[in-house]
Amino acid sequence: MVGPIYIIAIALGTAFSLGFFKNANRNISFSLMFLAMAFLTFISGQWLYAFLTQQQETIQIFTAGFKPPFSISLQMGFHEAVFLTMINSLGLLSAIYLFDHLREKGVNMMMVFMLLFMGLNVVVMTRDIFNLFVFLEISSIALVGLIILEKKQDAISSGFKYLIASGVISGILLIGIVATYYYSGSLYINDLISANLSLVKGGSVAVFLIMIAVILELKPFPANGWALDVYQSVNAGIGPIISGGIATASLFILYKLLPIGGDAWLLPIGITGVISFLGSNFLGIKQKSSNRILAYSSISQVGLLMIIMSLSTSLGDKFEFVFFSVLISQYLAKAGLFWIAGIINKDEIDDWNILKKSPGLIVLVGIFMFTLLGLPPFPAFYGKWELIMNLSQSGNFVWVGIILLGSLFEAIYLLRWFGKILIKQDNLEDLKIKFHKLIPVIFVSFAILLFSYLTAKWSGLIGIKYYIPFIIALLIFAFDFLPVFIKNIAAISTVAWYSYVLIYQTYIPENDILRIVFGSIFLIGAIIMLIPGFTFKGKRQGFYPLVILMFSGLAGLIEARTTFQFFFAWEIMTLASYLLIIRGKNAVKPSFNYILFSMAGAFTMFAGFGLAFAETGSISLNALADVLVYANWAYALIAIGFLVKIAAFGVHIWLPSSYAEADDDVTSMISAILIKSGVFGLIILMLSMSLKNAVSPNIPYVLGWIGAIGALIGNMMAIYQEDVKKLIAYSSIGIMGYILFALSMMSHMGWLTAFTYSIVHFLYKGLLFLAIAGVIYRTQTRNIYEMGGLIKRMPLSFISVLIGIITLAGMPPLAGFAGKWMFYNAVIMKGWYLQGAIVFFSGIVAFLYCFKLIHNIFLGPLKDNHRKLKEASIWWLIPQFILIIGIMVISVYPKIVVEPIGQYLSMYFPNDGLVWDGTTASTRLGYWDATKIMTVFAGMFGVLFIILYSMSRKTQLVEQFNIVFQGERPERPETTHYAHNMYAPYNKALGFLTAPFITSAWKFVYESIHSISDQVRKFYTGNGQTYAMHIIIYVVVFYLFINGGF
Amino acid sequence: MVKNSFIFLVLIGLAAILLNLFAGFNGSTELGTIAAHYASKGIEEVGSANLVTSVVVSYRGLDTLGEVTILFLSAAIIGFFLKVDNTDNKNRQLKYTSEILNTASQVLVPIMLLFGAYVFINGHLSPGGGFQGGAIIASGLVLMFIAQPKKEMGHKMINIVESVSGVSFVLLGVAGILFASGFLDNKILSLGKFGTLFSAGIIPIIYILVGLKVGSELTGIALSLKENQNEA
Amino acid sequence: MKILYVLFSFFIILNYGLLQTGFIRRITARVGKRIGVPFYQPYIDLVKNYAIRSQFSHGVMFYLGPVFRLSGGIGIFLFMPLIYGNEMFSNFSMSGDLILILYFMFIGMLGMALGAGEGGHPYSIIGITRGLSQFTTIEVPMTLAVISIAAQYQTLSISEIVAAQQGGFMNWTIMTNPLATAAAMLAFLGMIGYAPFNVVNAPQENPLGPPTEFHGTFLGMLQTNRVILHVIESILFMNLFFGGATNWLALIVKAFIIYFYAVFIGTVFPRFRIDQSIKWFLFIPTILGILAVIFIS
Amino acid sequence: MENITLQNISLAIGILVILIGLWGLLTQKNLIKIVIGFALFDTGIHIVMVSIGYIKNRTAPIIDSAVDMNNASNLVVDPIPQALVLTAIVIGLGITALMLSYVLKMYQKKKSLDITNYKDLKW
Amino acid sequence: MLSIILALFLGILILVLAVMAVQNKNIVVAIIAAGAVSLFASILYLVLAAPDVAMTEAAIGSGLSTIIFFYVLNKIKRQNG
Repeated sequence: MVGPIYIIAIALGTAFSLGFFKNANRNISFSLMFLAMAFLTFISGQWLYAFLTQQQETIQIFTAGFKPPFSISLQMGFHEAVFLTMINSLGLLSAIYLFDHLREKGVNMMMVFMLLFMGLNVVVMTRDIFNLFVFLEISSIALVGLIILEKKQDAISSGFKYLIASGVISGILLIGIVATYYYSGSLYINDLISANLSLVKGGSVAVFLIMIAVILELKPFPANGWALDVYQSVNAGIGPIISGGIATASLFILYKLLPIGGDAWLLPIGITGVISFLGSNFLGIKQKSSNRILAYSSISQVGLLMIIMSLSTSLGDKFEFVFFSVLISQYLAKAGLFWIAGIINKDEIDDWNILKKSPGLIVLVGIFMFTLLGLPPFPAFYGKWELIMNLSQSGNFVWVGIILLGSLFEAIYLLRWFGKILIKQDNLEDLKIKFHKLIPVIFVSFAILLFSYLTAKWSGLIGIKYYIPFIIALLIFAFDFLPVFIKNIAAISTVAWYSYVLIYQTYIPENDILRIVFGSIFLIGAIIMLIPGFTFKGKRQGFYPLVILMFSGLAGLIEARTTFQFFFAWEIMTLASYLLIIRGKNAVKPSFNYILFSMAGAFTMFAGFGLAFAETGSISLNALADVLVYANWAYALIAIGFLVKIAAFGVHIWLPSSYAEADDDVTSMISAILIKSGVFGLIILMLSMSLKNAVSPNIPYVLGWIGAIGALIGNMMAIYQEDVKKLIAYSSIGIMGYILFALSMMSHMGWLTAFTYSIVHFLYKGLLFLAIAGVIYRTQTRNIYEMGGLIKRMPLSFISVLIGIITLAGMPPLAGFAGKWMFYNAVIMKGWYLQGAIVFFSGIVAFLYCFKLIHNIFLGPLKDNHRKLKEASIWWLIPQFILIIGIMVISVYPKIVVEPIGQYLSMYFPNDGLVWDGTTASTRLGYWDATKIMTVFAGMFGVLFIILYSMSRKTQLVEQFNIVFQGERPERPETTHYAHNMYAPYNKALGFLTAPFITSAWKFVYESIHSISDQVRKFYTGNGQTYAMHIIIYVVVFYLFINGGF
Repeated sequence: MVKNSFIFLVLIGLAAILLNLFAGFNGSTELGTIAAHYASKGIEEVGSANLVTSVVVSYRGLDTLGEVTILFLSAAIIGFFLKVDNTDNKNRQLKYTSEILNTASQVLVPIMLLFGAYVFINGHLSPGGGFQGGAIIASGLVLMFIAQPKKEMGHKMINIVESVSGVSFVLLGVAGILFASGFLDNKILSLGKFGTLFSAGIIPIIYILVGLKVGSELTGIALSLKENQNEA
Repeated sequence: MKILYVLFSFFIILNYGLLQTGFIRRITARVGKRIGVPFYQPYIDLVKNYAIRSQFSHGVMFYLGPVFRLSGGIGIFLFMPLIYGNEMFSNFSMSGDLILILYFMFIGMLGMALGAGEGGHPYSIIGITRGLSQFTTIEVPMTLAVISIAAQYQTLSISEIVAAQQGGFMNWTIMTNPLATAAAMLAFLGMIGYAPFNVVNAPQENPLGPPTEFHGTFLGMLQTNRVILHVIESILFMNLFFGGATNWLALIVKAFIIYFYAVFIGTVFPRFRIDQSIKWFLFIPTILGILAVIFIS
Repeated sequence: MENITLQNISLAIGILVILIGLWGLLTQKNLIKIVIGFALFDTGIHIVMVSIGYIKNRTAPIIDSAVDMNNASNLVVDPIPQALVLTAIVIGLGITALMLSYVLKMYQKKKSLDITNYKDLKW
Repeated sequence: MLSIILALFLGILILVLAVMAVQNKNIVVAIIAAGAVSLFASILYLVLAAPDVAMTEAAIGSGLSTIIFFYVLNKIKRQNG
C-alpha cells in the first residue's frame, strides 16, 4: 500500500512543480493536478478499503526519523481514512467541476486548489498540534485564494472579512497552543491528552483557547457572519469545498482535540451545536439567496454534528453510525446542491424554476434536499433516529425538542426552495449545462443512493424487504420513457401482487382484521384508483415511481412491527404524497403547507416515539403499551402526528388547497386512501396505549372535542366552497372529524363506527372524487357554478355522485346510515351528548353541500359551452362502478363487514358490542336491520314508481327553459342557474363559524417566525470588523459560560 | 463612541482571560522533557549547533515545509490577484529614482545578497537560517527594484527558482523515506563533523532550498504588490 | 299479512291527514275572517291532480323526485309504531329505531331537491336552499331533545320509549323531561313549516317554492306526502313526548292537538326571513336542548 | 519585586500589544489601519511565545564554545517556542501580504478605504 | 537586572509605538510605527536569548512587511491622483 506520507509528497511536489508549467498549455497543468488529486483519492481510498475489509491496524507515520513526541507524527486510522477519502474525493470531483474555471484562471489557482486539499489532509492526519495549526492556515489561505476565482466586488470584500476573522481565530489558537506547550511541555496531542491540563488553572484556560478556536473554525452561530458572506459570494464550485472539505476537516479537528478538553467539554460543545443548529436554521428561513441558504444549512448541520459529538459517550457504539450517517449525507447532498447552484448560476431561489427545463436535475435536487432533511430512505434518517432515541433515553428531552424544531425550520426553507423550482412560468430561458459540471453531481447522487443502502444495512433497523419498493420505483423510473399505458399496467400489477402477498397470504390466515381492513383500503384502493391513469396521454414522467413509493409506504405502515419501521414508512408515504401533490398545476404553495404540517406532525410523532423508547428501551410497536410514566406525553405527541394527517381541527388548513390543486386522480388517491393512514395510526396508538390506564382519559376526551369541532367546521366550510374539489376536501375534514370523535370514545361501538366510517368513507369519497374528476376532466373547470345540467350529458357520473352523496349524508338505506346509526348508539352509550349533538348537526350540514354538489353540477340548466360534452372516459367510470358495487354490498348486507370487525374489537372492548340476530343488528339501545330496510324501501319505491308511471304515461320531455318564469322565457342558462353563493342566508346567519381563525392563527405564527428571523439576522451587518467583534465576544461569553466568571 | 466603549469592555474581558491563562506565570526554570531531549541529544541526532535550526529543519521539518507552502500560496494568490496586465505595461510611466539611491543600491544589493546566502548556509551553526536569509535576499532584490525600476527581472525566473527549490525540498523529504527512516529524515547524508559547514546531514541543503524559496516567494509578493496592474 | 295491516293503517292515516288539512284550512280562514274552502277540498285537489293526463317532465330526476319524496314520507310512516302494545299497528318498526326515522326524513327532502333541481326553475332552488338551511338548524334542538330522551330512557327504540311513558300522565316525557319536550316542540314548528318558518314555500313571492315546476300527478304525490308527513310527524312527537297512543282515538286526538299547536302559532306570528329563523333555532330551542342534555347526564 | 522578571515583563508587553492590535483591528475604519492592527496582534503573539520559552539566566540555544555540549539542557533556553515563532512570523507575513493585496483590490473597485463601505453582503 | 531595565524600556517604547500605530491618523506614521514596534521587538528577542527570532523579526517584520505596506499605500495614492 502507498503510505499516507505520499499524500503530502505528491500534493506538494505537484503544486510546486506546477510552477514550471506557467506558460505551457493549461490542459497539461490541469491534467497534472487532476492526476495528483486522483492519486490522493486513491491513497486514502485504499486505506479506507483496508480498514473496512482487512482489519487494518491504525498506523503511525513518523517524520524526520524520530518518534513522537520529538518529531511530528501522522496517524492513519479508520476515522482518518474515512475523512480523508471524503475530502479527497470531494477534491477530485471539485476539480472536474471547476475544470473550465481552473483552466481559465491559470496555474496559480491550480496550485492553490491542490494545496487546499493537501492542507486538509495533513490537518486530518497530524498528531502534532502546532503542525495542525500550520496546515490549517494553509487551507484557510488557500481558501482565501479560491474565493477570488470570481473577481467580483462582493467576493473580494467577503474574502477580506474571512481573512480578518480567520486571522483572529488562528491568533487565538496560536496563543492557546503556546500556552498549552508551556503547561505540558509538549505539542504531541497524545501527550496533551494524558497531561490532564484542566487541573491547572492556566492549563484549563489554554485548553479553552484551543477548543474555542477549533469551535470557531466550525463557524458556530452567531459568530459566523464572515463565513456566510464567503459562502454566498464564492463560485459555486467552492461552496462544497468549504462545507464538505474544510468544515469536515474542522469537525475532525474537534473530534481529535476533544480528549484534551476531556468530558467537561462535551456539554459546552453540545450547547454550541444546539445554538448553531437552531439559530442557523431559524435565520435560514428568511433567506432568498441559494448559496446563503446552503450556507445556513451547512452551519446548522455542523451544529448537529457537534451535538452528536458531544453525545459520543452516551451514544456508545452507536456513535460512529450516527455521526457518519449524518456527516456523509450532509457532505454529499450539500456538495450536490452547491454544484447544481453553480450550473444554474442564479442566486435568487425565485429564479430556480429555470430547472423546469431539465427534469433530471430536479430529481437530483430533490434527492439532495431530502437527504439534507434526513427523510427516508436517505442515510441521515437512520442517524437522526438513533440520535433522538438516544437523547430521549438519556433524558435530554429539551434537546430533542430543539433538534426537531431546528429541523422543522430547515424544512421550511429547503422545501420552500424546492417548491420554487417547480413553479410554472412561461418564457424560461434555456439552461446551458456543461457536461463536466454534471459529472460530479451525478456521481454524488449515486453515492447517496449507495450510501443509503449501506446505512440501512448497517443500521439493522429494517429488513431487506423495505428496499423492494425502492427498487421497483427505480426500475419504473429507469423505464420512464415508456407510455403511460404500460407503466400503469406495471404499477397496477405490482400493487396487486403486493396486496395478494400481504393481505391474502399473510393477514387473512392470521385473521388480523385491523390489518386486513386497512390493507384492503390501502392496496385494493390503490388498484382501483390507479385505473383512471389509463386516460392520461404521453409519459407522465415521474408519476409512477412516486405512486409506487406512496403505496409502499402505506403498506409499510401495515407491516410495521417497530416504531422505526412505522416511522420510516410514514415518512416515505408523506414524502411521496407530497411529491405527487406538487405535480399539480398550481400546487406549489398548497403542497408546501402540506409537507410543512406533515413534517411538524412527523417530528412530534418522532419525539413521542423517543419518549416511549426512553421508558421501555424497545422500539417494538407493542412496547408502546408498556409506557407508563411518560404515557400522556408520548401519547399526545404521537397522536399529533396522526391528527395532522387526518387534518383534525386546528391542523387542517393544509388539506383543502392541497386536495384542490393536486392532479385529479392523485386527489382521489390521497383523499380516499392516504388520509386513512392517520386513522390507522391512531388505531394502532390507541390499541396499544389508551387501553392501558396509564394514559389520562382527558386526552381522548380532548381528542373527541377536536373531532367534533372539526366535523362541524369542515362541513360548514364545505358548503361555501365554489371550487368543487375544495368542497369535497372540506367534507373530508368533516368526515375525519367524525372518525376521530368515534375513535376517541374508546368504546366498542365507537370503534366499530370508526372502522365502518373508514371503509365507507373510502368508498364514497373515492367515488365522489373520481366522478367529479371525470367531470372536471371534461369541463375543464373546477368552479362549481360554471357547471350545471350535466345529468343530460354524463348520466353515469351523475349516478355515481348521487350514490356518493346519499352515502355521505348517511341516509338510509345506503351504507352511510350504518355509520350514523352506530354512531348514535355509541354517543349515547358513552354519554358524550353535547359533542355528539355537534357531530350530528354537522352531519346535517353535510346535507347542504351534498345537495350543492349534485345540483350545481348535474342539475339545473345546461351551459351553452357544455352542450356537446361526452360522458366521462370509461377509465374513470370503471373504478366508480367498482366502488358503487362495494357500497351496495355493504348497504344491503353490512353484516359481512361489520360482524368480523365487531368480533375483532371484542378482544379489546368486550362490553356493549353489537349483537347480530340474522340480519338485525342490535345494541342495548336500539336495533337496525339493513337488509329489511333496503327491502322495504325498494318495495315501496317500486310501487310508487309504478303508480306514477301508470298515471302519467303520456309524460313528455320538454326543452330547457320551458319553465314557468313569471311570464317570461329566459334565454341564458346562467340566469336561471341558482348556483353561485348558494347558501348566502346561511352564511349571513352562521358565517362567523367559518371565519378563518385557524388559518389566521397559523399565518400569524408563520409570519412572526419570519419577521423575527428577519430582525435577528440584522446583526450580521456585513462589516468585517463587526464579525471579528462577534468572534471575540463569543470567546468572552463562552469563557464566562464555562467558568462562570473570570 | 458607545460602540468603542463596548469594544473596550470586551477587550477587557479578553485581557482577563489572557491573565488567567498566565496566572502565576513566573517563567520556566527547567526545560521540558522534549526540549531537554533536544538540548542534550540534538547534536548527536541531528548534528546542528543551532538547536533552533535542528528543531525547525529536522524535528519539526514538516512545519517548515508547511510554512514555505504558506508563503508559496500567498505569492501564488497575490500573483494571480494582482495579475500584470501586459498591454498596460507598455504605457507605464516610470518614476525616476534619486541618484544616491541608485548608487547605493548598486553597492548594497550584492552585499545583501551575499549576506543572505551566508545566513542560510550557516543556519545550522549560527543564528539565522533559510527564512532570515531568504528575507534578506528578498529585501536586497526589492531594494534593487526600488532603485532601478526599469530593471526587468520577471516573475518567470522567480517562479523557476521557487519551483525548483520547492520540488527539491519535497524530493529530499521523499528521499528520507527511501534512504533513511522517514519523511524529511536528516540522516540520508552523514552528520559529518559537528561544527563544520558540511555537517548536520541535509540541514544545510534544506536551508539553502528554504532560503531560495523564501527569497523568491517574498520577492514575488513584493513584486506583485509593486507592479502596475490593470487599474480598472 | 303484515302488509295488509300496514296498508290499512296507511289508509287511516291518509284519510285522517286529508281531513285534518281541510279542517285546518277552514279554521285558519275563519280566523282570518274568510269563509275558506270546504273541509273536503284536499280530496278534490288530490283527485284533480292525479287525474290530469297531460304532463311535462324536465328529465329523469324530475320524474323520480316526487317518488323519492313520497317514499320518504311513507318510509317514516312504515317504520313508525302507531298504537302502543298493538302488534298489528306497529308497522315495520322492528327493523329500525328512532335514528332511522330521523334520517328517513332526509330521503324525501333529497328527492324533492333533486326533482326541483332538474326542473331548472330558479325559484325552486331558492326554495330548496332555504328549506335545507332551515332544516339543518331545526335538527339541532331536535337532536338534542332526542339525545336527551334516549339517554333518559336508555333506548332508541320508539316502542320502548312509549312503553316507558305508560301508566299515566305523570310518566309522559313532557312531565319527566320538560326541557327536551320544549326544545323538540319548538323544532316541531319548523318541521311542520307554518309561519314563522314558512319562507321555504313562500306562498306570496314565489309561486310555490320547491314544487314550482311540479304539476299533475307529480304535484299529487307531493301533496299526498305533505299530508302524510304532517300526521306522521305529529305521531312521532306524540310517541316521544306525550305517552304515545294505546288506541286510534287517542292517537287522533293527540296528533291533532300537536298539529294544531303548530297551526296556532303559525296563524299568530309573522314570518321570519331565513337567516332569522336559522339564528332563532340556534338560540332559544338550542339552549333548551342543551339544558335538557345537561340535566339528563 | 519577585514577580518582575524578564519573562513577566515581556509577557505583559506581548499581551498588551495583542490587545492594542485587536483594538486597532476592531475600531479603526481605515482598511490599512486594520491590517496594521492585525500585524500588531501577530507581533504581540510572537512576543508572548518567545517569552514563554525564556529561562532565566540561560543562553541562546546554540551549542558553541560557550555552551558545554554535555550539559546543554541546563544551559540553554527552550528552542521549541523559538522554532514555532519563526514559523509563525513567516505565516503572519503571508497573511499580512494577502490582506494588503485584498485592500488594494477593494480600493480599486470602490475607491474607498473605509470598511463600512464594504457591506455588499449581509444578513 | 540590567536586562530587566532594558526590557522595561523596550516595553514602554513598544507600547507607545503600538498605540501610535493604531491611533495615529497619518497612515505613513502608523506604518512606520508598526515597523518600529517590530524592530524593538526584535531587540527584545535578543534580550530573551532568541537571536534567530530576532533576525527574522528584523528582516521580515520591520523590513519586508513595512516595504509591502508602503508599496500598497503608494499604489493607492497613485490611483487616487
